[in-house]
Order: sequence, then C-alpha cells, then structure tokens
Amino acid sequence: MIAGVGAAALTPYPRRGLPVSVIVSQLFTGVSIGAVLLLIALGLALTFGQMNVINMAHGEFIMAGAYTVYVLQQSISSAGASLLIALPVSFAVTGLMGVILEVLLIRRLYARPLDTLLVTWGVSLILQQAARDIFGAPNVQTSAPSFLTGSVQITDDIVIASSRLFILGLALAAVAALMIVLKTTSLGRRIRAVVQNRDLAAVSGLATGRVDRLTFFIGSGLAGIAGVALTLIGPIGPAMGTNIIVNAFLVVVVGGIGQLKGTVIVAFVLGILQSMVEYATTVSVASVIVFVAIVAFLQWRPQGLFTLRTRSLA
Amino acid sequence: MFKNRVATALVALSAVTALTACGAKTADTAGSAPAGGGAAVDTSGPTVKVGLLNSLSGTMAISEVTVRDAIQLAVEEINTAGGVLGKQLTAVSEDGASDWPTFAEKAQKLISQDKVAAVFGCWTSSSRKAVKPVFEKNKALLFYPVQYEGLEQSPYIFYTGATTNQQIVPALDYLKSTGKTSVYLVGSDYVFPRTANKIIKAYAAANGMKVLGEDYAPLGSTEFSTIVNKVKASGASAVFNTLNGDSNVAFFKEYKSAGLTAESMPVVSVSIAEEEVKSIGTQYLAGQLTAWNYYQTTEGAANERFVKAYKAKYGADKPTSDPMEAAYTSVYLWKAMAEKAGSFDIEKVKAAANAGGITYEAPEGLVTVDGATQHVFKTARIGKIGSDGLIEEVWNSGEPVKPDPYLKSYSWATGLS
Amino acid sequence: MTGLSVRDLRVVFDGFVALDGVDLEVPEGDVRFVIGPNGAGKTTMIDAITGLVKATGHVGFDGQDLLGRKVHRIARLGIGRTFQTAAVFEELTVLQNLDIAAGWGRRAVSLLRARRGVPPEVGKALETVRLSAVRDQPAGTLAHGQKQWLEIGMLLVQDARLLLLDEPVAGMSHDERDATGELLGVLSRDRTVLVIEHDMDFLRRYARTVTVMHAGKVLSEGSVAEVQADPRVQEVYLGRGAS
Amino acid sequence: MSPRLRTFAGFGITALLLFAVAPLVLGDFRLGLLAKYLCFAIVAVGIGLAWGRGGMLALGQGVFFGLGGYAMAMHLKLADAGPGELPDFMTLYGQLDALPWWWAPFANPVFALLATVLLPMLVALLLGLLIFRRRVRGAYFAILSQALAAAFAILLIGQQGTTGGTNGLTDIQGFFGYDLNDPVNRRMIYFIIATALLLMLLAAWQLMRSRYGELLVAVRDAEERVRFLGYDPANVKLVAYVVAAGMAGLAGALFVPAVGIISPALIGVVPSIEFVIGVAVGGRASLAGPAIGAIAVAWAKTALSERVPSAWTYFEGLLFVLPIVFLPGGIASLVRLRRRRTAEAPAAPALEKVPS
Repeated sequence: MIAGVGAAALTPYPRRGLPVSVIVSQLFTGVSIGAVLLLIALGLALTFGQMNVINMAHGEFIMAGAYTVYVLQQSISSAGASLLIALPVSFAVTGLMGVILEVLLIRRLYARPLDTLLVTWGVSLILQQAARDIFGAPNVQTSAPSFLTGSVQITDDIVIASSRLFILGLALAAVAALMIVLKTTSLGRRIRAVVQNRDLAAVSGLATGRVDRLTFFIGSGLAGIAGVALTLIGPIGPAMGTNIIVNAFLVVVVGGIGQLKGTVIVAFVLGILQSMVEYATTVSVASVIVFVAIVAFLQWRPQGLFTLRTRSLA
Repeated sequence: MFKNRVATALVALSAVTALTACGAKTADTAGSAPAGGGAAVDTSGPTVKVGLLNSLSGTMAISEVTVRDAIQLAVEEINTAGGVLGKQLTAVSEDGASDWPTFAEKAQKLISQDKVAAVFGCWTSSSRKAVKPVFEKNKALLFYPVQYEGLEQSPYIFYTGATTNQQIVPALDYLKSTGKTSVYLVGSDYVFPRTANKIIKAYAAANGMKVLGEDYAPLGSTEFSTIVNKVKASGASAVFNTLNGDSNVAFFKEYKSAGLTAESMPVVSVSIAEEEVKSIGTQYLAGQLTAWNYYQTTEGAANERFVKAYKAKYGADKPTSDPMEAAYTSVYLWKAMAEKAGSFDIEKVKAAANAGGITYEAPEGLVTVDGATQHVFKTARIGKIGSDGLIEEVWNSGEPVKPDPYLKSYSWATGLS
Repeated sequence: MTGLSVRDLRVVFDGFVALDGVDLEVPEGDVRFVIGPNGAGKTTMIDAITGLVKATGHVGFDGQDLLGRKVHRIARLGIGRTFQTAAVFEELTVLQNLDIAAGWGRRAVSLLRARRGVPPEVGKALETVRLSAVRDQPAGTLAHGQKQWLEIGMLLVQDARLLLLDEPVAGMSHDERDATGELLGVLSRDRTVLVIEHDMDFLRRYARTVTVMHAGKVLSEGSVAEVQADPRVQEVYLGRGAS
Repeated sequence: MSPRLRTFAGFGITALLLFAVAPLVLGDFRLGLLAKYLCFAIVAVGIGLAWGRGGMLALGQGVFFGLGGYAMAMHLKLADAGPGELPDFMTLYGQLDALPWWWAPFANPVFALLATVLLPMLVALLLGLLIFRRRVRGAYFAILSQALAAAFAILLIGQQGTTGGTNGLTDIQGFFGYDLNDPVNRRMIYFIIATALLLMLLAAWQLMRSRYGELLVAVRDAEERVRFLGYDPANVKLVAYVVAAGMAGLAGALFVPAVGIISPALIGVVPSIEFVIGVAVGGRASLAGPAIGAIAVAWAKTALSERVPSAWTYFEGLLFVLPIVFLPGGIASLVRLRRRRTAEAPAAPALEKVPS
C-alpha cells in the first residue's frame, strides 16, 4: 500500500495499474481495430494475394464507398435504411470502378507488379482530387442510425460501442461470404485455378480475362463495404484512403499471399498489438513498435504467415 | 583514364567557382543588418500587388481555402471602396500545397518576383516557421491570421489570430470557474498542441487543477478507440482538445460511442470552428465547448455586414469562422497601417503600426494592433456548439485582451519560455 | 572418393514425398543420364543437390558435404546446373552472360571496373559452344538451342566440375541435338556430367551410364543396354514408351 | 560518334548548362529553385540505379534523404546557435537545459558532413541485410520500404523537443561560416549542388558500365539464376541500395542550405513515392533519364501550381499512369529510338535541358 502511494506520487499522472477491466476492454478495442484492418485489407487479400496486383487506389475505392453513403443519405432520410441500402450499392459502385481500372490499365501490367503499384498510386491521386472537386475539400458528414451510436454495457467498467460490434460482425460476415464463394462456387474454383496456374487454366479453356475481372470486381467491391463501415467511426473526406492503405498492405504481406486465413489472423493480431502497446505508451511509439515487429516477423517468415508452395524458379 | 580527367576538371571547376563566389561570412553581417528599406514593393503601376499564400491543395486545403476566400473578399471590398492610397489591389494567390518547403518557395516567389506589398496567409505553425526566415531575410511583411502557440515575435510578421493568453488561458479560466478540477489533454502530434499542453500543465499546477493524462495522435490519424478508453478510464471532469482536422471526426464519433457526453465530460476544443462543425456533424458535437475570438453568431453591425457579404459571394450554406474573420480583418489592418504611413514602403508601414493606434472595427469587435508585439488585442469568447451547427457564445472576456505571446505577465508561466 | 555421391536423399513437400531415399554414385568423368516418367523426382533431385530445396540424407562431391549449404556456396564448390527452360540473362549480351558466369571470385575492385576485352576463359567457351559470331547480341534474341548452349557455356566458364543438365536438348532440332551431344563428349573429359533427358534416341547415342528413377526412388542403374533389359524398367517406363 | 565520345560530350554539355548557361540565364530566385530540383535529381540518380538497374522499387528514399538532411541541419543549427548554446526550438518546445547526447557529435563539422552520407548508408546496410538476406523482394520490399518511411516520419514528429516535430529544423542562417542570406553565397550553394549532381552521375555511370553494373542487371532479371553462378544476390542488391541511400542522404544534406529547411514533410510516404515519379518519367534504367525526369517533374509542379493549383494533382496522377503504362522506358527510350533512326547523324545527344 505504502509503496503504491509513493509510486503514484512520483509519477506525473496517477496510473491506476492495469485492472482486468482495462485489459479486457483494450482486448476488445484491439479486436475492433483488427476488424477495421480486416475489412480494409480483405479486398486487397483478394486482388493482391490472389492476383498479385498491388492496387494503391484501394484506399480511394474505400473513400468512394463512404461517399456512396453520403450521396444516398441525400435522398433517403432514414439513417438506418440508407446504411443498409448502401452496403450493396457501395459494393456495386466500387466493384465497377475496380473493373474499369482493371480493363483500362491493370490488364496491361500483369507482368509488371511494381509498375502496377505506381500506376494505381497515380489513379489514387486522380480519384482524390476528383472527390475534392465533386464533393468539396472539407469532410462531409453522414448520420449514423441511432442503434449504432450507442454502446453495449458488458460490466460496470466495460462498454462496447455498438458501431464497433457492427463492424466486427460485418468483417466476419464478409470473410465468411468470401470463403464460401471461393470454396464452393464455380466462380471460386475458377479463381483458384487461375491463381494456381494461369497458363494451365487458360489452356484448359478458362477465360482468364473474365475471371480476373470478376476477382477484381469482388475485391474492389469489398473496399466499398469497408467504406460504408468507416463512415460510422471516422471522417469521410478526400484523404481518408491514403491514411489506411499502407497498413492494409502490411496486413496482407504479413499474412502471406494466396490465403485468406493469414490476413484474418494478422489483422486481429496487429490490432490487439497496436491497442495494447498504445495503451501502455503513445500512438507514435506504438506505430514504430508495430513496424519493428513486422520486420522481425518477416525475418522469421519472409513469405508471410501462410504461403502457397510452388516449385517455380522465381 | 577518361573518367579521372572529367572528375579532376569538375573538382577544379567547383573549387574555382567556390573561391570566386565567396559572399558574406556570417560574422560579417551579424549585428550589422543592411540599413534602408525592406523588400522592394512594386508601386509603379496604378495597382499594387498583395500576396495570398494558402494551401489550395493537399490535406490543409480544407481549412485554408476558406481563409483565402475571406482575404479575397476583403481585397474586393477595399477595391470597391477606392483601394489603398489611391491604388487598386491585385491579389496574387499562391498554393502552399500543405507542404512547408513549398510555402517557403512560394513566399520567396511572391516577394522577389511579384514584389507584393504584403502577404496574407499560412495556417499551420510549421508553414509559418518555414516562411518566417524568408520574410525576415527579404524584409517583407506577412499577416498571419490563425490562432497559434505563441512564443514568437518576428519583426516582419503581424499575428492577427489569438496567441495563447487570448484563447487557451481564457478557456482554462472558464473551466476553472465552472468547477472543473481535472482535465485530460488530447492533441494532434505537432507544435501547437504540444506547446498548448505545456501551458495548460503549468496553469493547472498553479491553479490546483489536475492533468490526468496527455495523448497525441499523428496528424491524420483516425483510430481513437484506445485514446478514448484512456480518457474514459481517467475520470477527468473535462477534456482539452487540440486535435486537428480529420482526427476530430474520428475522436468525436468514438467519444459518443463510448457513452461520454457534453454533460458528463465536456470537451473544450480550440481547433473546431463553424466549418469543422459542419463536417463532423452536430449529432456528435452538440453541447461541446469551443474557445475562439469570433463566432458567426457574434453580435454587432460589423459582423452582420461581414457574414452577409461572405454568404452573398460564396453561398448561403458557407459558414464564417474565426480564422476567416482574422484573415479578413488582417487586410483591413494592413490598409490602416499603410494609410497611416502614407506609403507602401515596408519599413514605413511597420513603423506606423509600431507607433500604436491602429484599430479596426472588426466583425469580432474592436481590434487594436499592439505595436510592441505586432499581435492584436482580441476578446476571448467561449462558445457552445448548438444542434443547428452554429456556436453560441456562453462567456467572453468583457474587453479585448492584451496579447502576451511569451506569457510574461503570468507568474505561473515563468518556466515556459 | 571423387565424383558425386548421393545417399538416402529425401525431399518432402507439404507431406508429399518427392524423393524417397535416393542413392546415386556418379564417378568422375562419367556422363550419366537420369530418366524416368514425369513426377519421378529427377528435377527435384537436382534441386536438392544444388540447394534449391531442403532435403535430408547425404550429398557429397569431391569429399565436400553439400546438404545444408546455401545455393551460391554450393555453386562455388564447382557444381553448375542448367534449367528446363533456358535461364539466361536476356537483356545482357552473350559475352556479358559468360563474363558474369566467370566472375564470382573476382575482387571488388575488378567488379567496379568496366570489362576490357574478352577474358581468355570466356573466349574459349565462346568457341566451344559455337557462339562467337553472336557474341555481342542480347541473349534474349538467341534461338532456343543457342540459349541452351549459352547456359552450358556459362557452366564452362564457371569452371564447374559437376554439370547438372536438365533436359538440354528439349525442343532442339536434329542438328542441334547432334552438336549438343558432341559437346557433352568434350565436356566430360575433365568433368562429371549428369543429364536429365526424355529423348531416348539422344540417350542411346550419348549416355555412358543410365539411372532410372520412379516415384522418388532409383529403380535401376547400369549401361544403356543393361537398363533397357531390366524388366522393371520396361514395366514402368520403356514398356510403355519404347515398345 | 563512338559511345564513349558521346558520353563525354553529354557530360560536357551538362556541365556547360549547369555551370554557365543556367547561372547566366536565371535570376536568383529561379536559380534557387533549380538548386532544389537538382537535389531531387541526385535522389533520382540513386533510385535509377536501385530500381532501374537493380529492380528494387525503393519507396522509402525519403528516410535517407531525411537522415542526410537532418544530419546537415543539426550541424548548421548548432553552428548558428554558437558554442555551448542550444538551438532556438529546443528551448521553446523541449525546455531542455542541455543538448541531447545524440546531438552533441554533430557540432563537429567533419562528423556531421560524414554523417550526412554515411548515416543513411549505414541504415540502408542494416535494413538491406535484414531484408535481402531473407529474400524479401518485389512488392514486399516496396511496401516494407514505404512502411519504413511512414514509421520514421511518425517517430521524428513525436520527438518535438529534440527534432523540431512537424516543423522540422528551420531558419538556418549560415553554412559553414557563410551567411545564407547573401545571394552570392546562395549561388555558391547552387554550384556545389550542381557539382555534386555531376559527380553522382559520374559515379552512377561508372557503376552502370562496370562488371558490377552488368551483374546488377542480371540479378534484377533473374535473381535465383545468379545464385547458381556462385553469387549471393543479396550482396549485389545491397551495394546498389546502399549507394542509392548515400545519394539520397547527400541530396538531403544539400537541400538544407539550398532551401533552409528540413522537415518530416519530406520524409513520409507521399514524398518518398514522389521521388520515384521523375525516375519513371525520365527512364528508370538510363543514366541521365532519372535526373532529367526529376528536374522536369519538379519544374512542372512549380510552373503548374503557380497557375492552376488543383490541376497539378491531376497532372501528377497522370504522370504516374501514362508514362509507366505506355512508355515504360521513359523519355530516355524516345531519345534512344530517335538515335537509332538517325544513326548516321553525328549530333550529340542532349543529355540535359535545364528548365528556366
């Protein structure tokens, strides 16, 4: 007791130690950060992981998804209804943007993944400026439905925001849907066939171009879903995409390409790591520590958590 | 062989140029600044140029474009009313692109290419710090219209926004007077919040207030769940918020989700004006507090005229805010200085201002230039954000507060500068 | 003992046993052909010897233990290989390709200088693989057969003493095959050569000894005639392919 | 004309343009801008080597630029403050009583000058060892280097008391005893930068034509194949990466006296990727292409943003898209094409055109 009082007197702010409730609520915070990471990275896991296309404009697709909510709310006054309608609409809007991007540019660059990175970065700049010119430079506001602005009381100390619960549910549902599509549908089988051996798939009569476009449609559409989710917790503005894109790529890289489970696990692990370190230190320190952890991890597993083994020379 | 020859030639060449091109050593000029007037102002034609230096692209464009608009409004009004000293003003607008070295580059361009009589603009402290040496070196004038962290006094800058004792200190006084005994500090990771928080901590120590925590998020950061958890766990009686831009949106959404309200734990913000309220949403902000020197609702005929003129020019849905008003005012203050000096010459304009007595009936109320500090007397105002998106004043300092950028008149602040 | 010695070599990919205890002795100066149906593990064996895939067991060459070393360390011990699809540096000229192959032992200073003239060993190799005429042409513009020869030339200047050739005559014209066959004879004078090949005609003409692999194991070994006479070989391989 | 003579003529013309034409034609303000562009060109030369020849898309060059810039600025700030004094911002924002230990060595001019180049090289060496040894490459390398830039910028911003935070280090008055307010001295800085660019071009030229340069291309095109020839490709790439980092560091160091500021705004993800754009436009694998491209892009940015600010962003976006998709060899490939067509004509190639 005395020692505790002494320590408290010496530190500038009275730290209360780490009660269980803090650990639990930080754990959930980490899970919810992870859910956001997962949602924004999921589309990338498909386009980068399955097709080896680095789409830096993915962040701007997310932005487009968020603006879709804003546009819908101009005509649909009910926040809840507009949010639910926004999910499929955003998916379609950003999915189409993805297909257009694939057809116009990315198709010419499949042999040059690094060039794809730069080209899509350019596209992202253009989309950002277009958003500024269409919607204005300031952020726009959307209203969240009342059932998503409150929180759920777990215990006296632990409160979980309902928007975060919604995002967690949305992320898990998106993963499940994607898994089902990939594992059980004929489209999924075709996507996996193209990923594993593009030439063989082409020889066996698969229209690889069509499969690529469909994959890109789904991957980009998932960005739209992420955009809808982000309106609940963050700003909706032209720059919202740039702030998240690097982290999203790190998740996919660390997770290992070609497999969704890596992305899922790494999103949650990084989220929890970030929230725990951030609680104990500061945001800046946490960001640097997470980077160091990632480099260290890639020392151990340079190809990420899970990899598809191939015998190719490269 | 060949390569070596080229290399030798190059080294020789550069040695020769370096030797022949030696200019002044630092020791030569120290203390003996060249006498005479400042930067050459081009007054040869029927018009005189003024520079507008704002970020029109990049992350800061959100805020700075509105400031540019306000400056342009003032320039147009002045031209309509006959100009300054018989000359019409031509506004030369440059884009700082939210990038500090670009600000320095454009400032240099306005001074040496366009030969402007004065430059109005800059928002972030970083951009001001980047251009400060440019203005001092060229002996040109900058009018800086945004509230800032103080601790600065450049002979070539006029500060028309609030310094800390006209915004932060009054906000703390207000919190203290309403019985708040502890605060949590949340800010973006840059100069203003860190300096402001240092002042807050010194104030708190001297006034029996507890600072229960201090957190910074990188500029542009939109993940606030952990910080809000910390804020909530601290049980502070108020939050002092110096977050900037996008971060505010994420912070207030998270704040509300965590079940925190303006009643249970009010947030005082010093970077949220009418424009930001609009983009964050009153759903999240209603009831929270702000500290400024001007609101769109501020009473007085001057403000009614300003708001009407602004909306007529830029749209009825465009709110006016403190930095816009300070920028608008700064053009009129410069006009008053030039007219008093009877010249556009920079040293003469400065001398006229420093002699004191430059006043202007601004939208925020009467402002007076403090010749000693080149800051402005301003009335501090605490406001409450309403559900209509406007900010209603709940307290003011009664009279314009004398600017004190180094807080020399506050005993608790002795260790700060 | 000189030459290549492989004992109980095992390679497992994600539970799939690609090599299941291979034993192989190739004495110095031999031209050994390795044949077997697709999936028998021929290329995997070369991959394991050159360090590309992880393996257990023992691989020795000239008294040096190879397993567990990194790829470039194994190459420095004098083990060179070619690939099924010719792997040359397409943007570099033939001369540059060969010069690089000759160069791992060069000191930093000489690496940082530009090449002057044609190093003697490179000139010799150009002659041997008959590419002198296209010396300054980018390797990417060569005909398929020429690329294969360039790879062999690279092994020569690399001063490899164990050559592992993965289907060197696949896709070659008849004349090119003959030329390659003669080249094998020249190479084997002071080197050990191991060739993976499907072409039975080529094998009959140029192999000194033959190893037949099947399902990750050595099925049979001996001269061409001995192997052809082996009933097990006929059953799994020749039985279908050559009758 | 023989290729060697052509190169000689190219360097000669470049030197003439940089040392004679530009200073005569351009006023002080524009020459100062050119000095800044030349710094970006030096970074571009390094990226051309690492990316064009080595296949390593270095998206974190801002880190090395920043290390060089901060090393130089720290020394200049200490020199401005005078012996025993603290730089102005430390007392303002850090309330420090003593110099942090890691600032102290930078008071020594020799240490600081060496550090501007060696510090970035050392960091690149350590990072490269970790990354290349474990065969992290291609997109993984690009994304990792981008993340490094983000992390480094955040780290610098977080330490306001000792690094100046977002402001960076500003208000630099002198350069090794010379007053930077004097236009004559600013010209001298320009000449130093122009010399440095020429020397870096020479260094890159030597590296590219050397055996190492050929080996680097081999590693770029078939990294695994090189292993079977007895080389460790990690070491080959490491050299190019470290050299590129050194060039970026040098450029950062020279940027400080030229512009008078170094800040995290020059280090993060966006500036780092902007360094690459000029290289792509000019021709990543050529010698002069990256430098010309970097100068041209920087000049276009100034020129366009003076007229139509919002158009610049569209233009920059298109600069990433169009040349890379439709002209992967950049401007340099056009020159080469023309040269091939007019093989008989003895005209010397215009190695560089200085914007005015």
